[in-house]
Amino acid sequence: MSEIGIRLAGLGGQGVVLSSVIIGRAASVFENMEAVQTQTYGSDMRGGDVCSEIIISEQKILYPIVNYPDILVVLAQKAFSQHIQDLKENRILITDKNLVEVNNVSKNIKHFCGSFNNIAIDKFKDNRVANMIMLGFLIGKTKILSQASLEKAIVDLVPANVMELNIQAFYEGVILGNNL
Amino acid sequence: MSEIGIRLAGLGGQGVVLSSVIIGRAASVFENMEAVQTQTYGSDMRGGDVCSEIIISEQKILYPIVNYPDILVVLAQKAFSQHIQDLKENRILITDKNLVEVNNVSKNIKHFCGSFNNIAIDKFKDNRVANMIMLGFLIGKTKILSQASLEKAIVDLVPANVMELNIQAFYEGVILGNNL
Amino acid sequence: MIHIDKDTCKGCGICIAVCPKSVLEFSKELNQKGVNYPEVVNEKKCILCENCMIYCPDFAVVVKKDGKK
Amino acid sequence: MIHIDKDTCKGCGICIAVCPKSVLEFSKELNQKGVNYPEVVNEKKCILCENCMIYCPDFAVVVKKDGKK
Amino acid sequence: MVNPVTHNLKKYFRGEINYTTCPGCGNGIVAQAILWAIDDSGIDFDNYAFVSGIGCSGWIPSPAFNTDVLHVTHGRAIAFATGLKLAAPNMKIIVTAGDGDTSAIGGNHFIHACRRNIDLTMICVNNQIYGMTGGQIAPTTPYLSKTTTTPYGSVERPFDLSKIAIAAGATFVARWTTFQARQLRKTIAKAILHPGFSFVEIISQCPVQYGKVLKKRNDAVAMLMDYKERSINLKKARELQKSELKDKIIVGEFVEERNVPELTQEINRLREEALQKCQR
Amino acid sequence: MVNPVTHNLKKYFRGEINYTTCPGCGNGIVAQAILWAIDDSGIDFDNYAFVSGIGCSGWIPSPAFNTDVLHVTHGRAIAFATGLKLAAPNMKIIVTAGDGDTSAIGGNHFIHACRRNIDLTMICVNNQIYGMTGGQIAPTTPYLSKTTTTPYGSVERPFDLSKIAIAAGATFVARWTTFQARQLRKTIAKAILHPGFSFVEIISQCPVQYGKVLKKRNDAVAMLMDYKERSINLKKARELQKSELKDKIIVGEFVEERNVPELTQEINRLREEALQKCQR
Amino acid sequence: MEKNKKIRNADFLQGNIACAEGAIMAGCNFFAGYPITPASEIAHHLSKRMFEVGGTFIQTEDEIAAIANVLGASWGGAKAMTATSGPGISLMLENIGLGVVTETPCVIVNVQRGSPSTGSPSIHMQGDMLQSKFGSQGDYQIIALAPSSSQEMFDLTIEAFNLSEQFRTPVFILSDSLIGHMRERVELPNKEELALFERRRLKSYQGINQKIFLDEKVALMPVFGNGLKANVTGSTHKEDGFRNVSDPKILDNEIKVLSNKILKHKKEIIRIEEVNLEDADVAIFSYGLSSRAVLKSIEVARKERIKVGSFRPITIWPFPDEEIKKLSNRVKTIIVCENNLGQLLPFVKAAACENCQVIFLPPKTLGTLYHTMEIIEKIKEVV
Amino acid sequence: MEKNKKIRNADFLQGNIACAEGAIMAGCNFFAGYPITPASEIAHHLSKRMFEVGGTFIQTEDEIAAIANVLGASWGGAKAMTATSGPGISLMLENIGLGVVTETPCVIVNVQRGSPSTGSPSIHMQGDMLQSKFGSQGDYQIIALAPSSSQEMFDLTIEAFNLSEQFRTPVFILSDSLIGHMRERVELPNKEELALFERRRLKSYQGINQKIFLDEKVALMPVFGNGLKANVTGSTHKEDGFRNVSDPKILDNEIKVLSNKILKHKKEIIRIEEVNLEDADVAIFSYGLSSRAVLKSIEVARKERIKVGSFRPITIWPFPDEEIKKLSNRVKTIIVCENNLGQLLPFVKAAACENCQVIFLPPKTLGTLYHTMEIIEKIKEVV
Ligand SMILES: Cc1ncc(C[n+]2csc(CCOP(=O)(O)OP(=O)(O)O)c2C)c(N)n1
Ligand SMILES: Cc1ncc(C[n+]2csc(CCOP(=O)(O)OP(=O)(O)O)c2C)c(N)n1
Ligand code: SF4
Ligand code: SF4
Ligand code: SF4
Ligand code: SF4
Ligand code: SF4
Ligand code: SF4
Ligand SMILES: [Mg+2]
Ligand SMILES: [Mg+2]
Repeated sequence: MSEIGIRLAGLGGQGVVLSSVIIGRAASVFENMEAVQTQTYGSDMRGGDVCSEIIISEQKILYPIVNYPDILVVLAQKAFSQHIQDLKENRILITDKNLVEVNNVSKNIKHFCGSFNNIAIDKFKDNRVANMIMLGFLIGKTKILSQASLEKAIVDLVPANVMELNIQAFYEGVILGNNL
Repeated sequence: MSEIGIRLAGLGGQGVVLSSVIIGRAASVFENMEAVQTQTYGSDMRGGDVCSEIIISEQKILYPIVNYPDILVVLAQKAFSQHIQDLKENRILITDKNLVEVNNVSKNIKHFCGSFNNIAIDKFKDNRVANMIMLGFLIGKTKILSQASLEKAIVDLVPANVMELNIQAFYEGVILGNNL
Repeated sequence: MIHIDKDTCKGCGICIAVCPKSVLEFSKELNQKGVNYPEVVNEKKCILCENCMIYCPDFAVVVKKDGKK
Repeated sequence: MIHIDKDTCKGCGICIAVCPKSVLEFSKELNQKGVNYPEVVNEKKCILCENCMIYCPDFAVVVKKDGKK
Repeated sequence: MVNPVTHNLKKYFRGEINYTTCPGCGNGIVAQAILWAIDDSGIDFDNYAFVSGIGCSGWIPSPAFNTDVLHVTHGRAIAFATGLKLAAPNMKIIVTAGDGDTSAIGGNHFIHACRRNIDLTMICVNNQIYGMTGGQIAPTTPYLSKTTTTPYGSVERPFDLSKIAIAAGATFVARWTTFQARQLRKTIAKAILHPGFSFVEIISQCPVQYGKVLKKRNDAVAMLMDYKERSINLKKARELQKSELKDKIIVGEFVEERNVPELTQEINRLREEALQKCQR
Repeated sequence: MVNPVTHNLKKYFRGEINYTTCPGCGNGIVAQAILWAIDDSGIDFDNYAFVSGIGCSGWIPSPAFNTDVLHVTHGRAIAFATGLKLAAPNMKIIVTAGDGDTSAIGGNHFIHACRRNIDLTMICVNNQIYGMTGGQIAPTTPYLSKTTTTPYGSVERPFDLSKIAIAAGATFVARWTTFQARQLRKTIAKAILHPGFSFVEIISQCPVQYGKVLKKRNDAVAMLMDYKERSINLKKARELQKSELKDKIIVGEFVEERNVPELTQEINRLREEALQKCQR
Repeated sequence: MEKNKKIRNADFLQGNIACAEGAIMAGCNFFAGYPITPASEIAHHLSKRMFEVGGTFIQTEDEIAAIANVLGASWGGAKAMTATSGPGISLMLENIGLGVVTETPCVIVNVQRGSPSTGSPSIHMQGDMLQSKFGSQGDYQIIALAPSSSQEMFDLTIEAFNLSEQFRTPVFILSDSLIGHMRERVELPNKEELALFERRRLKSYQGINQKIFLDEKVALMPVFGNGLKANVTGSTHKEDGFRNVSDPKILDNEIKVLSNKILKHKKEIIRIEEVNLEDADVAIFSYGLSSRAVLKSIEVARKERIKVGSFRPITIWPFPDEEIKKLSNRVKTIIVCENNLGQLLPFVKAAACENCQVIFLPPKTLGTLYHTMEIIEKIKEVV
Repeated sequence: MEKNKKIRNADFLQGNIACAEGAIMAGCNFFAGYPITPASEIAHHLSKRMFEVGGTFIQTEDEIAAIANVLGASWGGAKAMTATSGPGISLMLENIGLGVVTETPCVIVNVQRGSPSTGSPSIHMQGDMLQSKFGSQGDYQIIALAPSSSQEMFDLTIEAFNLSEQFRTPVFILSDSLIGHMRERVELPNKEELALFERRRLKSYQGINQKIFLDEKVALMPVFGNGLKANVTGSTHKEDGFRNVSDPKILDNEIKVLSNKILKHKKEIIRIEEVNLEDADVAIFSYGLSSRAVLKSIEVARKERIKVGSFRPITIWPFPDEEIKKLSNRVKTIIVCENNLGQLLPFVKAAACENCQVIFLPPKTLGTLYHTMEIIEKIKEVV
């Protein structure tokens, strides 16, 4: 497998960075792959835009920045307009159905969406697990890494008291992704 | 006239630097010559050895250090042994008769000495004017600069309340130098 | 008169807490920043003490006494 | 016993000034450094108070009480 | 803008009022108090200059305030302001700095300004934490606090900044919390007119970084209410025992000395003396 | 050497006792007081380390004292000593610094050491001037003094260093002049044993540079006698009016607090906590 | 469920955390620092870890105190480190000089940020390359290493400690905000596998004139608290530590010996990574994160059969001028790529320009990584 | 008898005093400093003179405060200066960077001393040549002048003020302890004869987006107190002073424009003294006091008909690389003489080594002037 570049874009507080770190940890620690993650914040430090990029690969990764993502995950409207032009044909776009209105996207882009935020609130009574649902969805959909590795990474990176909740949310997402 | 390099060596408090500055000022301000003066202090800052060098010339002075003085003035025994080896043949050595014992000096060195310190105490009741007597002596002996210029420089550089005394001491030295 | 610049508001709730007369309450709606902002629910009770204004860290509240500017 | 290391002395005169019994006086001679140093002129009066020692900035004075070291 | 009514203080801003501070941050309350005090002073805003250090509180005037603003290196605001004041003695100069800015890296300039009694108005926003860099311990953070750099609890005792200012010679020293916004406004107005170095310390909520420490994250209201409860006026405090003052925040105007020579005036005197000597 | 009797303190020197200070300089008196105090302490000299700043008083231990001596940059002695103490908590560490070293360039480290209550013994030789660099004004030089850099008289008020130390939180604070050499010795002995930061300020004669200012150039005796006259013990001072204290030097032990946690011990506690948490 | 963190021999770590963990692995037991973006995470991590390993963490009042604490602790026997960014380094420079002349081992991490001045704290730049070598007054040598990945943040921190102990001198890590905040896979060795260089301590007091400084072969360090009567000063001094500030010969000796202590051991210190240089006509000189853009470009160019290779100094100081000279005999052109306006360029030129062409590829936009296309274009232009 | 001091148009002045008087002649009305050997005399003199000319003198709590005061005063409209030695410069570096990016005119005098670290305060050395250019974090340009006599201490201080105003930037004087303490004849011009460059001030407020920074042709300075609403920050900013710390393009622009502001005016800034170069085969590159030993040697060598000349950069920064390149086309060899271990050598090499040989004459004893014989020998070796 050659390099896969993923970009996750949203707002502060949506867990964008954590999600990417979970992917990185799953790949590098539990699947013995290479992985590199970087992030940028918006023009002022507080609140605002967040964008995190993660590359996973079986070879050594040289260039650490994702100029053109293979998978673009967008969780906020502003992020959509900022990043969509970097998504080339035949690549994957994942969005939150209720937070992002997708328009003017080339037909050759594979677009998937889920109501991550709504499910989080409705089913888990906690919108902070929306990112886990998204993550499960992404894995279910793309299978770039095994669910088991992701689960282990979540265990490592999420506080103990909310771990169960997060894992449930993750698998909720996986099912959603598998099925959709 | 080509460059004349003078080195004055003694102890802190003997007015070695002041004397050289007076020469420099006399030459550069009142005789429109070039002059450069430098000084070094002994191994620790307090008390101890002082050495001041002054070059006067009608041309621009390039090298500011006196490696081999034309005139060496020595006012302390330790200074004598430190500096005498830099005095080449046919150059002038001036010492205080009572403070410096001169020995092993080549015959071709022109050695003059005066009891600057004793005269200062005996005649002027103030050993701090010994340097003025020495200065007068040097000028009387070598005529490298005019007495008038020296006098003006002394006026400029000596506190007003002791100016008269210093000028008297200077001329005392001149007479001594002329006569000896 | 209490004027609230709802889109400047960051939803900290200070103005609501410092109002001695419970004139303000959080909105149900979110503003552009995605937070609940204060709404005047009981303007009559307002004694124009200006607390809501001077405590708002974002200058989002203006209290104007009638006639005066 | 008062011992004065005359060539270490810098001639500040402190020891002389702080001696309660005027045991010390400046020498007529100069030392190696060219200054007048204290001399014991009245040893009998000495009460071994050690002032001269503890105030000497140059450790040039030693007071030894007999017997003791 | 939805709201057609402009804020009375809008005229002091370089453009729209648009602080990028976190929700509920005390810096905005302090900003308002400063501007109200300036409004009260009747002195033209152009006569004011602001010098600010690095830290969230540095953003109070910079770039927001529509007059001369000098935003310098971390900890050095007072030192820059000193030079500025000496060169432009007719200006009213206000220094804004955080507690870290003032008393960690900038501690030396702080005590020396107090000593020199130079006519600057120092507004120190003491949120008891490093806000901008992510919640590290400050010299003002209470003993045993768990911050980003003291995960096992801080083992250093905090400074009492006003106390140091007094010991170092400041001639106007006051402390309020953001809860006393009205008194703060009055005190700042006084400080601006005080002919000498005035030090105004404001205990101010940082709901994000210090909120975390207090387990009141993002709860500005709780922090303000906490100030309300713990504040005690210095007159009242004088009557109490030390043990009764534990956890209290003593507020009020501590010192106001008017007959101490001010630096720029002293220097003016020197200039006149020197000139006279030269002419003689 | 002419004198066959060796000084009791000679054993503490790296070689001959040979200070290059000016005649009558107070630094030598301070040096003696320190060594007598160490002699009294009964603690092996090898257990002591000295850290000194740049300035004449830096030369008290460096290179003279025959134990570990670290002679660092101007103003930073306390900061180096802090690191040294943290790494070698069993050592007795004495910091020697001038008034400029301590309170001009080094003022920040000074107040923070007070706050941290780290077990260092700070000997500050306050000669009220920059000795080493040629008689410039120090933050301790009295108002209106004419120094090399204040030819028209100083226009800044001096620090009261002990007062600042107290305000910053030091748990042992004392001041003497060189005239009270005996009390100084006792105080230093106490300070060495004090479990926390101890600040000992010594008003000390610089007959050359400060002597010039006082028009008592090279007259160490006159300066000492002046100290004698002007010193007043703090107990007595408490009974007097402020006006009566003008020009007086208040001396004595101001503060001695023993129940404040000391930094290296606190850090030890953290280490144990951390270790336990890890093992759990 | 149990956390898996500790059982793995690999981890997914931010560069700053990898650096902190590298320090611990190297035996670092003292950290003093002052918070600053983008270096703060090193302090955050070590504020916990130091105590866990029985060490000391202190947040100082400023950066001047941080380096002073570090140097003081080193004399107290600690393996000591500080971490900051450019503004903090600027403040530390006076005492870094003292560290050099007192031959005090320590590690200084500079997570560079967009500069000059306060600049842009979170933007990647290689702006302080020369500051580390020339920032403090006077002539001195320093060792500086430039990592390009989380793995190297870990490995080179260990190396930095080893070199600092071996040569009794401060050693710099020149990282930047992108490396510092980037997360990558890091392989973690067992401590037993590592060859750590432990402090070469003086064992017993050797008399008043003991030689404890200024040995080109590195004098044994008289660590405080052992009765060694160390006589340490930042003033000009002799082998025994005694100050002499009036005789230029003493100064001359001090400077030259300290300089030779590093320069005569260049071979042991300098590490270079050479890729695809065997047959190359063009070499690209780059370091730190920039080199990864270069390597990527070379990968592409090689596919087009362009004979280009990479020369990456891992050691920036002492400067690998001899290695570059050798390189200059083999290639026709050296392209220098830096994320600055060409700080090392004159040094590369001075070393190479007698033998080959040296050109500079100025970054299109300072503060961002080169696009590979920019580099490839330049390569094509040259060949 | 009346003192003659003031009636003469020449004086016999210590370098430091000549510098102080030069400052006054240039209109300097603000001095902030902290005492340090061998620069203190400048402060001593100005502590009197400043008040006499209606200016301000302040002895600050440390060097950090000194430079901060100077920059603050400059924004207050003053022509401001500070003077220190290497240790003080090290402490000032962070704020010197701020001075550069906020485009604040001021003059910084470094009377260099024997270094590194505390070193030897009274020994002559040229140890801080690169510190002045590279000491603060980040990429920036600075102007630095190297006097070689009391006269030049006077003249170049005036020049430094002029350049600082013309280019709105800090300017260094790189003197040393020997020049600083040496006394020489100085000719004093009448103030009326001098062409002083006065501050180019913004006259009126131009609106929120007024261009007050980042103009390669130098923006007018919005001096405080004039209702100009200056918006000044050390963070990365745009022409109007507004901060933007997230967009690398803004950083890129700031760095490049500030750099070009100096580099594109090199011709106006750079001054070189060339002696006997017309027919020379060998050129000696030297600066500051060293150049006087070089000139003396050349005088001697010329008597022996050796074709040797002197190339002395009076301007050290911006570096006269084009001038050196031209020189390298004319001579066969350039001998570099510095009183350090070759700080400018790589820069000379980088500029010249494509065309001619560049060799370094290392000082026999650092901290003392070259003996003329040493130089003459080297010349003979080469020709
Ligand atoms: C020399 C230097 N060191 C460190 C920093 C990083 N820094 C920026 S703000 C700050 C502290 C902020 O705390 P405080 O002054 O209390 O201000 P707050 O953000 O809490 O208002 C630090 C350490 C810096 N910019 N410059
Ligand atoms: C960074 C730096 N700035 C300035 C100096 C010069 N300097 C050396 S000692 C000193 C002050 C001395 O005064 P003080 O600390 O009171 O000590 P004293 O000599 O009076 O004992 C100064 C300014 C220096 N060595 N380093
Ligand atoms: S002015 Fe006072 S009473 Fe009225 S809404 Fe505001 S806080 Fe409430
Ligand atoms: S105080 Fe201001 S920001 Fe906070 S809720 Fe009220 S209007 Fe909104
Ligand atoms: S011991 Fe006391 S009494 Fe005896 S000489 Fe000394 S000072 Fe005088
Ligand atoms: S106190 Fe010491 S130095 Fe002073 S005169 Fe007495 S013996 Fe000499
Ligand atoms: S971090 Fe704290 S101080 Fe800074 S803006 Fe946010 S709440 Fe305010
Ligand atoms: S200058 Fe003053 S403090 Fe320094 S050694 Fe001389 S007398 Fe002592
Ligand atoms: Mg704060
Ligand atoms: Mg002093």
